[in-house]
Amino acid sequence: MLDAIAFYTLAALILAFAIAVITARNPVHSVVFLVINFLAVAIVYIVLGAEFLAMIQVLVYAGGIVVLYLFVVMLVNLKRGPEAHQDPRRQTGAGVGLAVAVLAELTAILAYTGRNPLPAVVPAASARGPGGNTEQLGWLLYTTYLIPFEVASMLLLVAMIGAIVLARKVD
Amino acid sequence: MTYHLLSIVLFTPLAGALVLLFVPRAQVDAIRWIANAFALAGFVVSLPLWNFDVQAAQWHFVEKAEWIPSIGATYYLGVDGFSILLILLTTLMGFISVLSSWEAITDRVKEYYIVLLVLQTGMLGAFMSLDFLLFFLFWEVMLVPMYFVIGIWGGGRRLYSAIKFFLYTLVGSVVMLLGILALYFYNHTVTGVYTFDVTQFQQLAVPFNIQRWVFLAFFLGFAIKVPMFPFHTWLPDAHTDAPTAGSVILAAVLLKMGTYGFIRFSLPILPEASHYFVPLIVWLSVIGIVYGALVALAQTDWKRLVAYSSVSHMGMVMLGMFALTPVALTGSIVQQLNHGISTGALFLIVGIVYERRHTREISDYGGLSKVMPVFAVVFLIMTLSSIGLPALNGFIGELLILAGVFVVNKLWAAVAASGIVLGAAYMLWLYQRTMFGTVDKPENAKLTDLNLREFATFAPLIALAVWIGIYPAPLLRRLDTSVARVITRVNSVYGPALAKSNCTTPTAPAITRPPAPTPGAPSLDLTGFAACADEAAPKKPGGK
Amino acid sequence: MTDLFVVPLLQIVVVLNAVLVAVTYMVLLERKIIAWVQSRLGPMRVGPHGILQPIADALKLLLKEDITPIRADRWIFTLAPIISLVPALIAFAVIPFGGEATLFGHRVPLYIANVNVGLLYIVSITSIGVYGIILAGYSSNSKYPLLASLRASAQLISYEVAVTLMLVSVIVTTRTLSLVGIVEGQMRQHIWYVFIQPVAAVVLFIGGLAETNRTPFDLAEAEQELTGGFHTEYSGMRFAMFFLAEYANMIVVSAVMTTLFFGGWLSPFPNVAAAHFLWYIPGWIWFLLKTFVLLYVFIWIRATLPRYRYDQLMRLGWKVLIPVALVNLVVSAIVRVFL
Amino acid sequence: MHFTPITPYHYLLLSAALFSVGVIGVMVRRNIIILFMSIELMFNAVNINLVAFAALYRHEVGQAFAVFVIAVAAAEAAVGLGIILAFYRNKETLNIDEMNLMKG
Amino acid sequence: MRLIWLLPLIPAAGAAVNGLAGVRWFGRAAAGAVACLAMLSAFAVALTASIALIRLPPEARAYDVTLGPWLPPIPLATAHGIGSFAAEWAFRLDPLATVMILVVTGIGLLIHVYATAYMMDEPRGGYARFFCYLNLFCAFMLLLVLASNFLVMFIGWEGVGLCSYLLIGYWYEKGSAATAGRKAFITNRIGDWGFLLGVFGVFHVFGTLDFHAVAQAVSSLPIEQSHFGELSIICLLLFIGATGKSAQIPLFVWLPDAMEGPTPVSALIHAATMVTAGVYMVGRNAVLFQHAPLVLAIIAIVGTLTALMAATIGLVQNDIKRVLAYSTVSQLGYMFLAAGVGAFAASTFHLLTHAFFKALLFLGSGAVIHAMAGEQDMQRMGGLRRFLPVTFVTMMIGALAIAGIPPLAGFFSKDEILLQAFSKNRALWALGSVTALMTAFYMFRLVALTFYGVYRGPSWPRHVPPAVGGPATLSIATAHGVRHPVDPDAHGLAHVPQHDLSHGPAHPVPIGPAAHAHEWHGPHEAPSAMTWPLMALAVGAIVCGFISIPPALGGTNALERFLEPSFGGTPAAATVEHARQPRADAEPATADQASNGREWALMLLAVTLAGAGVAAAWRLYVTRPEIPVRLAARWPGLHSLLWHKYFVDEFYGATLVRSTFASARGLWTFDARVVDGAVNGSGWMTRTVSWFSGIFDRVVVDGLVNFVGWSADEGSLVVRRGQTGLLQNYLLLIVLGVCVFLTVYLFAR
Repeated sequence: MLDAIAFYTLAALILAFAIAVITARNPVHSVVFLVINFLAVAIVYIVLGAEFLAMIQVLVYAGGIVVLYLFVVMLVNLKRGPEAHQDPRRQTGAGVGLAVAVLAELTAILAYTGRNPLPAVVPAASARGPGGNTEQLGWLLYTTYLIPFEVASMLLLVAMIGAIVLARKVD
Repeated sequence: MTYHLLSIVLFTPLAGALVLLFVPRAQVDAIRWIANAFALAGFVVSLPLWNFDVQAAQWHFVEKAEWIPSIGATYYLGVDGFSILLILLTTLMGFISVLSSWEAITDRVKEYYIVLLVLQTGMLGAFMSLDFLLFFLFWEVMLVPMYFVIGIWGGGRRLYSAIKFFLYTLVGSVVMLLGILALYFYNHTVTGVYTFDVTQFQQLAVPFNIQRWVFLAFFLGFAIKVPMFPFHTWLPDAHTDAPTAGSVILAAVLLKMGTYGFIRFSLPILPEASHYFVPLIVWLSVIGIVYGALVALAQTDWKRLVAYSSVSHMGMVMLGMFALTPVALTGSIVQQLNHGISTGALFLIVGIVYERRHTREISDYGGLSKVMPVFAVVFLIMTLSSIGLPALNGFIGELLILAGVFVVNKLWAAVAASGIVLGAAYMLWLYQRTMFGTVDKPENAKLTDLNLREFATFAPLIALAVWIGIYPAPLLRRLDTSVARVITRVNSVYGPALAKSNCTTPTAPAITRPPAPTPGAPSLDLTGFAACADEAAPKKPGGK
Repeated sequence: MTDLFVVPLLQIVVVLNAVLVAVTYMVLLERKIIAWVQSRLGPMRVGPHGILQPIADALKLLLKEDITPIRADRWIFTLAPIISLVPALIAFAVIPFGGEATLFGHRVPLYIANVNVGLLYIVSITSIGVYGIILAGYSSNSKYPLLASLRASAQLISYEVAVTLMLVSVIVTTRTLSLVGIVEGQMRQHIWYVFIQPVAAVVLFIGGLAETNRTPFDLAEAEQELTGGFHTEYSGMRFAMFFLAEYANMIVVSAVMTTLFFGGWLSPFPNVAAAHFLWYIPGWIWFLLKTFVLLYVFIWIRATLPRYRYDQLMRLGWKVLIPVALVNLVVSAIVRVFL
Repeated sequence: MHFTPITPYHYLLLSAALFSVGVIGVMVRRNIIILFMSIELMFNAVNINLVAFAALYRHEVGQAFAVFVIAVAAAEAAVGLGIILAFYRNKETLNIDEMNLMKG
Repeated sequence: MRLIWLLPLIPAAGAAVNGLAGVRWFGRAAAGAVACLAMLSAFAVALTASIALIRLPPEARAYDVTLGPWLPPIPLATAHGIGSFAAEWAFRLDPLATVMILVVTGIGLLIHVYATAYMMDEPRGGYARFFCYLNLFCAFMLLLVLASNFLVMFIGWEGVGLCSYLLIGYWYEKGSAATAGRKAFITNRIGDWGFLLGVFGVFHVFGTLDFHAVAQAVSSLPIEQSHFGELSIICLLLFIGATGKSAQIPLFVWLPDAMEGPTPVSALIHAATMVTAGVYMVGRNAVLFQHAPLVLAIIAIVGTLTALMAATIGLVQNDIKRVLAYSTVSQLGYMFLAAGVGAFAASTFHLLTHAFFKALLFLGSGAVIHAMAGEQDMQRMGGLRRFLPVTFVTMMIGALAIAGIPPLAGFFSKDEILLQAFSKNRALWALGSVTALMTAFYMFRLVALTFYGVYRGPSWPRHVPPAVGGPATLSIATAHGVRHPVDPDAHGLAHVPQHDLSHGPAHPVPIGPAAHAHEWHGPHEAPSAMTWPLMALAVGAIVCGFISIPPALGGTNALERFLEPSFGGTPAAATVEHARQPRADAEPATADQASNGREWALMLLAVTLAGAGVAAAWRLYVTRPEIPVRLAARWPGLHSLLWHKYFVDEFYGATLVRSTFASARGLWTFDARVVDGAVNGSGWMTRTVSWFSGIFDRVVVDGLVNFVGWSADEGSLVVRRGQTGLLQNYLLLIVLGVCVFLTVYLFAR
């Protein structure tokens, strides 16, 4: 029962703040909502037994990436609102409609396949004992997925250099 | 073999080129330091190759990995004594040429060093490849950087020379590719396996009529690169117009590609055709020796003179190779190294004065001994090395070649030996015209002697020249198995003697049957071939 | 059920109150110590030797008018101090004040939670704190707070890199992320990790100074330049929250340092027989003592050192501490694997 | 009170919904920063999916992939925001509708 | 004796020290001391080794030392199956080598000492460089004589050639010196061509390159009496090498030019040691040559002709060193004559005595040149015997020795050669005797022109009162202006103060206090460092003949007996073999029989001829100096022929050199026009073809492509409306795609 309460509460929070992100007029507010959304997602991870990932979510996403967004929002001091100009060829309505249709279809598919019951989700942590799954995750990343891991690190390095080059003032 | 020495040697220069990509082009000194460091590192990592098992006849430091499985191409590296020496020569001359460019190149420095390092990898790869397609890849990889080196940093009619060099060599290599493909498909017909494995080709008994055509195809490719007599005209142009380092690399290493190809591919894979074409090649070589020397005598351009002397020397190398005796082949290989050392040094020498005076006309010099005494000594030593003075390296090669040729044909040896006389004539005359006499040009009076860096480029070459001249035994011992491998395959007379003296097991049976041109499809007697292959399979080195 | 809910709840209540009280007295302590350093007396009026001064201060702040600037972004203006304070407080959830103690017949752990990613938890939670500062600066809609907040957040992010990298090399030594596990590791090995990772301890301490905006890195609140920093526009309770957050953060840093490097609740000299009497002192007292010493150092430094210039600060962070951290990481890894 | 046990379907549904919200965000908004944030939402939707299955199969592969997703997201944010800043410096706008240099 | 391998190394070390450090840092004294010390220790080692060798019983007088491998063995076919081509760093000391090392180190030492004073005017670096070369030369020469196989010998062979090149071209700023050096080297190279081929032939026939092994192998082979077989070819090729090194016809042209080098060099290299290397080589392979009598005949003829021709040229030359050079060529011819008639011991004996007196003569001439401040033309000398008493006496001894006046050294050795020649072929003997006459003549012509008569040289400052002959000659001398009309570079302008300091007491001319430091003050005796070697050599030239007094004079032919083992058998046996040759003289001449009467007669004749030559020279150049001028005027053709050295240089220049250069230029043109032209022509062809195909390409092929492109362009105008540039519109399509896919998935599953 507890897990159900937790899930629904968190789901509600996540969706609510997600909608808040895309509807807020002030980008700073969007950012704040995004942070809260991410924190909620982090809690979902904990519920699902992925503590390490949760911490990474908070540390990297909430504490790192979104700060970057906040910085950019504050640096970009707009003279006129970004939403001021609208291209007449935009198909906003169709887009929303299609997105909703996709969601509906996904729901339908889930409902359709949901007839084959799956076992309830048990947090992996409880199965792994007190040590948690951080160690297992580490093993996985540094053995099986070593090369993807290195590639990802290289990607980050390149992105870092790229960001520096892009953001530098051209004299 | 978990010990990827060859790959390390091969890719160190390339790594340098990659690192250089990320250095800002304005930081010229940093670029130079990095390039020199990597070139030196390339030399240093190649040094362990020297200590290979001299007695063992198999390939050393073998590395094999899939490359293009669908056509049977592999990343197959392996070396024997012969290629190890050439690799060491390459890494050394590569470093020296990079070092020598410090002040000579001021334009597009970054690109220059990158191109030079890529070239280095190409040359090393060609010497290491045991896969024919891989070899061809590296062979072509060399071409492009050299083209840029001549075309961008050269002097005189550099574009003309660069294009000539490129097209001429390309024509040869395209024909060579046809030969490679012929072997490839023939091998598939016989064994049912698609492979470019050179060791496999070396065990193949190709019918004579195929051999003949494939030999001609290879001949065109390699002879242009050597270059042999009628195909040599790109060389003086390319040498003359290339920058110093380009000339050095060209003379010291690139020309060896052709001779390397003959020894590694033409002779062992196509033994009967090699026999068949001996008179043609020998006469071209002998003509080349005398012709190159005579034309060198007529030159007024210092660099062009050295270039024509290259033609003469390489004729000597080819002559030794196609005498098909162990002594001459050993001499031929030694002479390749010697040519790399002494002609490379001679081009460096021209580069030194060219950098100071910006002219290559011999008549613009004179009396330099007075103003540049150290330079004069270095030049003298290298001149003597080039004309084969005993107790210097050049003599060992020429002696072995002529001794090996003499037992085959006295006339060849007599004519070829006259090239030595002419060699002394043009080199000493050059030396006299530039170094002796009074300093009659005011520009020459102010010339500075070698600085430490320049001397450092020569020091190893002088040391090598003396060492090879006085105590060549370690060098020659390293060639025993390579020479035995080729000669047992191509000249059965020496089989027993070589087997006895070197304790080796030749990798392939000697072809003793007379050349039997059987037209039509090759025999598909796979059982017979399998037996042959079994016999030919490299055995454990249990000989000793 | 009691173990699951009641005990933690009690723990939370105790710890929170203790921390808040401690923070208030930290202020007093700081004022006193600085005064003594400067040959003054410090607060003397409220209570004997000013011992009740914190209470007076708290009452003053609570009763003061809470002003919201007119052009401010109201919601965020309110939210910012909360975002600052909350992470500082919940970070205490994983701090092990001691081992286990028997209390009313229950074996009660002297920590709220032994999370297996405890160290990571601390890092991530404190990284949230930066929002408080940025948002405070932004929402004040005023020049100085905005500049201060940008400075502060840049500083925090910069030093966070060095600190996190350094923590990684510490983890290489400890081989666990659990803070309790780290203390137990020091117990097993009979050595404080400060002796294994001295460089890390120093860098982490410097990073801690920077992350808490303390002298000599207190540029974000440089009165001379920015009239008080990002909380210029704040007053009353919301100002108090920033204040609390800063001091709470100091305590967190000290506590974490104690745990990582100074043996946490362990008594010193475990293998010196003559010092065995020290065992009779409970572990949590040891812990508080060590933390207090570190806090004293914080204040001491504030009383001693001048402020850095901004470019110096950045240079120190990026060009000194991060390379040092990287080298330390590599060395630690090599030592770990090969020795 | 009785709830059906929470199965992966629930998480999938949550994930789908979150993803759709992200898509709508991208569709509707014209501030490119908000667009980016919407994309981050979609990343999170994917991550929830991955973690849910990791919990289902009791194996950390899903989490490992989530780690990679986060890494990629970080790279994307860094480069993307860099581009935004560069663009803003030139055009003084963040409106996606004005970013049409490549249009046909 | 075990340390004979040190012999080449000691001078090599001296050369290394002077070459690496001396050129830059040593003063003159240090450089000279290093070089002389090296030679002194080499001489000591040589002496010790020789004494040790002589103490051994005659049949055991050979000692081999192998240092290590040089060329490791590699299989190679020979005439008798597959052999093994190899060479070792191996040395062999036997009687022949003993004689040679003593000559090289002993005379070398004296010349080194002499040179320390002679070269004093050189700049410091050049001085060290000179001694570096000189030491290096000795090292290579010792290597040559000690070698126990052909290849090691060849190293020395070419090495001495190199040093000769460097030393001739020592004054490299002088064009003629540099050219002479190059000429020497290249001419030698032509000889080396033959030598090298001969070496290969030796390997081909015998499968080894070791002298001893070859000698043993060859002694079992038949003598090629009448046919020109492979042994003969080998010997001929080797002899070609010897003609190059020892300046025989046709390769003698380089030696007179080599006189461009400093005089000590001429003495050491071009008189005493290097040029005898060819003789030595023939002697070293005596057994081999004895198996090729036809080649021996060629050698004898070539030797005789060379001797005669060089002597005739020497009759008319005026340059003091050139006369000596042609004399050297002539004497070398003698040695080959001896070798050619099988008298290897006699040839070696003459080599030894010649080394002494020719070195003496050259050094003496050096002293004269020194005294005349670089003047080499004898016509500008005269009457010098009073200025240079020591030089005069020693040179007179040398001249007497070379002329063959008993009991000086030349008499014995030359007489031995003529005796052996007489017993083989009277024609050779006759030509040899004529040569001996001419030798005596031109040597005393030299002495007369230099030391007698009136002083004809340039003047020197008047306030220095010349002791003798000065006033009489001054009027002649002034015509020549100042001091150095011939050789300004060598000595003149570099006449620096040290020169005066170096020879104070020996100076016969009193130097006035006002004498200008840079002025030359008349002919003067050389310093003691130069006169002492002269005296030592003079003693040698007197006594060294006594080591091999022929039996006819009551001696024992000690040297010949000592050398026997080196020439592979007893001289008697060799002589007998030769006696059986059809072309040889019918009368056998054995040592025992010693038809003393005939020998006495021959000696008397030789002495008479020598005396006649001396007398003629005396008459023509001392008492009646106007006769030679008249003779020259009477036979201008002959005089011109001799004066121009038979036009050999001109002939070579016009034929060989010119044709080589012409063919070089021709081939270059051929290369540029035809060979390269073909390449460029094919390039041009390709370009022409490609131009046409380019047109085709542009019009037809490209037109087609452009049409496709054009239609695509037009078509895209319609399609591109869809590309709004709005990101969301593209996304819309993606989502639409997802939607469609899901729909299909949902319903069509």
